[in-house]
Amino acid sequence: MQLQQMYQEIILDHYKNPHGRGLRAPFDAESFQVNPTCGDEVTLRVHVVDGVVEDVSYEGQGCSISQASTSVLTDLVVGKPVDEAFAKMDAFVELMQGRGQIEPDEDVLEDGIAFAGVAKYPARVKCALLGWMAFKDAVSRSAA
Amino acid sequence: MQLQQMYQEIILDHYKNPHGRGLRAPFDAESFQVNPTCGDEVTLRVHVVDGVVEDVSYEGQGCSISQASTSVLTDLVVGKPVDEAFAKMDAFVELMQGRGQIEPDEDVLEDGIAFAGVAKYPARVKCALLGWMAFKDAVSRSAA
Amino acid sequence: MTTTAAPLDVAALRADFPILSRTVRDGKHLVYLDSGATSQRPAQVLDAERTFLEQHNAAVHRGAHQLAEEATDAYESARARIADFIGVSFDEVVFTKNATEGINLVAYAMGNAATFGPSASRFALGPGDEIVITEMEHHANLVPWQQLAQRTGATLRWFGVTPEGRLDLSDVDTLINSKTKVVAFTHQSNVLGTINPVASLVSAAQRVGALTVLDACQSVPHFPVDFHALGVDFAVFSGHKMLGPSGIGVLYGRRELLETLPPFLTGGSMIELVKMEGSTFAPPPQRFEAGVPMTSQAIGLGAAVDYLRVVGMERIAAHEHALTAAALSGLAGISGVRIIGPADLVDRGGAVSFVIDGVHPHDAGQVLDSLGIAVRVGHHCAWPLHRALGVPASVRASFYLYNTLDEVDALVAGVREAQKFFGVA
Amino acid sequence: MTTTAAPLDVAALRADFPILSRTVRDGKHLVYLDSGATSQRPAQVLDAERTFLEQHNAAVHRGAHQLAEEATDAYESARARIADFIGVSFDEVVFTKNATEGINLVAYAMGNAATFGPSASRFALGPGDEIVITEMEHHANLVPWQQLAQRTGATLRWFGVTPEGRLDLSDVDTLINSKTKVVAFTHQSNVLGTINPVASLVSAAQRVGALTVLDACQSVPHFPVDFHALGVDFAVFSGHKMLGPSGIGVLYGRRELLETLPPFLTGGSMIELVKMEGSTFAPPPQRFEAGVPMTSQAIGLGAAVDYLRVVGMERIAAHEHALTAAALSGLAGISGVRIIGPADLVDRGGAVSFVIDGVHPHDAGQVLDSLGIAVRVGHHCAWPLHRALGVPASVRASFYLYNTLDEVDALVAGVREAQKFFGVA
Ligand SMILES: Cc1ncc(COP(=O)(O)O)c(C=O)c1O
Ligand SMILES: Cc1ncc(COP(=O)(O)O)c(C=O)c1O
Repeated sequence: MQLQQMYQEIILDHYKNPHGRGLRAPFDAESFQVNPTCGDEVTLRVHVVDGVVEDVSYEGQGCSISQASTSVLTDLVVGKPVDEAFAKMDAFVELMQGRGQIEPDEDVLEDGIAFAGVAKYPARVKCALLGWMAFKDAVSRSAA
Repeated sequence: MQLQQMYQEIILDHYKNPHGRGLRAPFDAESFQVNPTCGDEVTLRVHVVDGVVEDVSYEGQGCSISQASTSVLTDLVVGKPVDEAFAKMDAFVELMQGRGQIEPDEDVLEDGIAFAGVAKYPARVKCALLGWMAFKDAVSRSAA
Repeated sequence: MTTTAAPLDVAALRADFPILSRTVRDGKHLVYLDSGATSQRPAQVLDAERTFLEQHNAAVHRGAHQLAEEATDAYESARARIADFIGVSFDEVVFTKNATEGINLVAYAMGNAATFGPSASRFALGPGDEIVITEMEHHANLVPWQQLAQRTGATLRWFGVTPEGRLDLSDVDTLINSKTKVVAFTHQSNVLGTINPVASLVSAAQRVGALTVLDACQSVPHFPVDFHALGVDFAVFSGHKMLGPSGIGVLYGRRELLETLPPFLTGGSMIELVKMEGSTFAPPPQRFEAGVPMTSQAIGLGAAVDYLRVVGMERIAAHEHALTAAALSGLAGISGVRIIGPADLVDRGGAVSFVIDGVHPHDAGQVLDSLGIAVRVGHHCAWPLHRALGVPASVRASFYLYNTLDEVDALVAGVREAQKFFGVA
Repeated sequence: MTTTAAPLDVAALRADFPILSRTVRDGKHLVYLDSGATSQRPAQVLDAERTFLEQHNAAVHRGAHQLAEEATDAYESARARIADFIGVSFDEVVFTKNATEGINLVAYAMGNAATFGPSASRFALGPGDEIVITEMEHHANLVPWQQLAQRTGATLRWFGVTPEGRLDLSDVDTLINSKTKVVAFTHQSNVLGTINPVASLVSAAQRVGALTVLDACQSVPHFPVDFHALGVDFAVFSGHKMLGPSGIGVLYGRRELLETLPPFLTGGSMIELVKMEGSTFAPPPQRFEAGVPMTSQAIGLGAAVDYLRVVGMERIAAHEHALTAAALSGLAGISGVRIIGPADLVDRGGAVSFVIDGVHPHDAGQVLDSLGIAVRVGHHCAWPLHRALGVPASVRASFYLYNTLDEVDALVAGVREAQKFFGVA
């Protein structure tokens, strides 16, 4: 059944037990992002020290895809240099915009590869990217 | 040929030799009317004495239909009580909006019956009515 | 609304709608429960447009050749039939591209009144004046008024919504007062299905001399509507929600009002006289139809209205009533499902929105989609309403003449499936 | 523009246009010379729309079910192909209902800038500011600017026209000055056929920091146009003049400008966040597409662009060039006929307008119509231009890819016939 392809176990696990959830201090910048078609929203904070993502904290409401992908995001970027975090972001965005034609690299995206099936549903791609857009925005504000 | 049906000799005669043309004094009211689709225009004056249309004078530019029908108008209404002139107008308007289905009454419309063929061409009906609209407007202003 | 009319032969009707026989998601039969967003089109409407384009197409109101005559006739005949369908006169029907444009037209024209001279003064508004809407409006009947308020300095006020999804009219006499210039509200909520009490809002507005604007997007397609009988000043609806083409909508305006309302879009065909120094404008409805219009779309909407009339609006309403009853009771039987909007059938149309504990609407929609069931998820362009009711989003099933009780059963079963999939049942 | 491309196989093309094989006025073959008003549609465009409606129709950008996905993909794919056709990026293409709406959009959005905050200040205008247009504009690119001037207190100024029907640019440096906020002009006159010098007007505007708005209604359908290469800030055109559906047009806007231009029509799908107290707006192009859009019409316009691309815009231009040459020389050969517009072929497209001594244009049109020849008569929505050239009205023949030299001959013969009928030859 197609549904299982989209909702991989990994996604449902992250949805039920999100990592890094909650808003924490200290932080350097915060970003609020919303998906205007469905009303999903996320508020996400980053704490960057010496070019390294020390912490990402967030809260918000949304579907399993948006919640799980933000949870995966924290796993992928916390403790990483900003460059590397952005490289992962680019890989994730590419995967999501690939309409299911792109083979994800598990070394780079870890649990993020579970979203490969979501890329086949254009209306859900925005869900998967919501937290990442907030991350990108927050980091660029923290640098400003 | 259809054309002859529309452009009756009577119409072409009035077009080439319009009756009552030129703007004259005395007059009680003047009306300017324009056909916005083609730019045809007419300025028409009425002189009403004791409820009788003493004079109608006009100038303007336009196609054979609009010019001829204004010429016919002067023949039909000058010297007539306003009531009777308006009855003729109603008969003419009815004829023109009848899509060629109405049998005109020569006793009422005289040369005006020549426009029966024009009624089959919706885009030209406005041409035929231009002078009449000016007449109606001018008389109502003269009464005000 | 009577429910005694002979029932629809839905199977026969469905044969007119080619898309309803397609399959989705690996061979699932399409169960289209998203007509509140846009309806499907019967072959009769598609054929009418195509015949026009293959035989009579020309620019309307602009040419004197035979095609132009035929095209103008077809276009104006459609206007007349549509006017008749909603109980108004043909020159009270203005074609717009959608209902959204219709509301913007009224809002902008009122904004233009300030610089349009004394004939338009009754439409002008400024600081101290008030615009009244409701919290259950679609964004289309909300944002244009916010913007008009922002441009003119007028104040926007609104009716709240009760937890049951009805308008809270308890403060009607303070909300609609001598400062009120316009009262804009929806006939039937696109989320809740609630049918609002038009008569009492119209009389409250009339008492203070305010204009009324009715959003009839979800009423005209679904039950008999007569704007003269309702007494509203303006009303809008969209063709695509009533079996007609996209890209066409209607603004109804009372004749006396359209006659003095300033123009909105300007350009060709809406003028009387144009000089470089200034222009004057044609009488309505032409004054409000600038440029080459939605020609074949008007013809298509005319055909849609013919189709609806033959089927019968009373019968359509009765049919949707039965579907709504089945959906409400089916969903009420599932624990963890909560209806957003009236739970009963009083003054209620066929939009059924709900939330499922533990399953986000987007996820529920995905499960339904995988079963071939097309519903809408999100805030349905009524974000403030969702906020007022304390839900970020909802799932909406919306019905039309071509839906069946089996499809309602499929929806109910699909919701249970979603609960199972997400482990909440 | 090159004229060396292989000629069109017009007979084969004509087979794609069902309407061209019909007869009018008692069995006369239709000679359709009114494409400047609206073009006819090939079966490919009709089929694309119908296939969409029979198989993929749904509300775009609103649903998560399969039909909604397919509809959104089809709609956005059309946008991308249309963008490519005019040399711009997909997010610089805004769908409007016609070109008229596109110009109104820019004019109203500029009007809205006054109350939209500092981000929009570059668009704001008021007393002391100037708007420059030309005397050869279609009403669609004239009245909206008059109205904007009236609403804001800005001053409208304009370029005159020479007796030959060219823009009189002798006072360009006084007309376009430091007070100028916007310069709006047509690419090709719909009456004269004149192609205006876009580059010099754009550079004059850029020197003073004024925005440029190009009316490309009569250029995009007829020859290759690249808005980035032209350097204009905004441009508009209509689908129905380029083999596409009625009810759809395009506004092109340079990305940096669309990003800060205030919205015009407001409602669903163009918002970011809506609260009762205020709203924020989506990025372009969505910001400018309120409500359910002209969905199937966008798909139809996409198919039209595909069709034009396969035929080749260079070849279409060359073909029309040949038809125009034949018409100009044919008409020049008739005494008593005067061409309105350039008599030569330099910077000139396929609209040929003329007057006949002693035969009013309306009457000439009627004679031509009785012969099956469809032309336009009147002022063609360019009334000030006609006044400037001293004629109340004119007859216009306008050509497109499906017209033939035989049809030009029929036109010329028809004009002689009209002279005979009215006794002036
Ligand atoms: C030069 C020009 N500008 C603007 C328009 C207006 O186009 P539309 O009526 O499709 O909005 C036209 C056509 O009528 C035109 O020829
Ligand atoms: C109640 C209501 N009002 C307004 C609209 C806007 O209609 P459209 O998008 O066709 O302009 C809709 C539909 O989307 C609606 O349901």
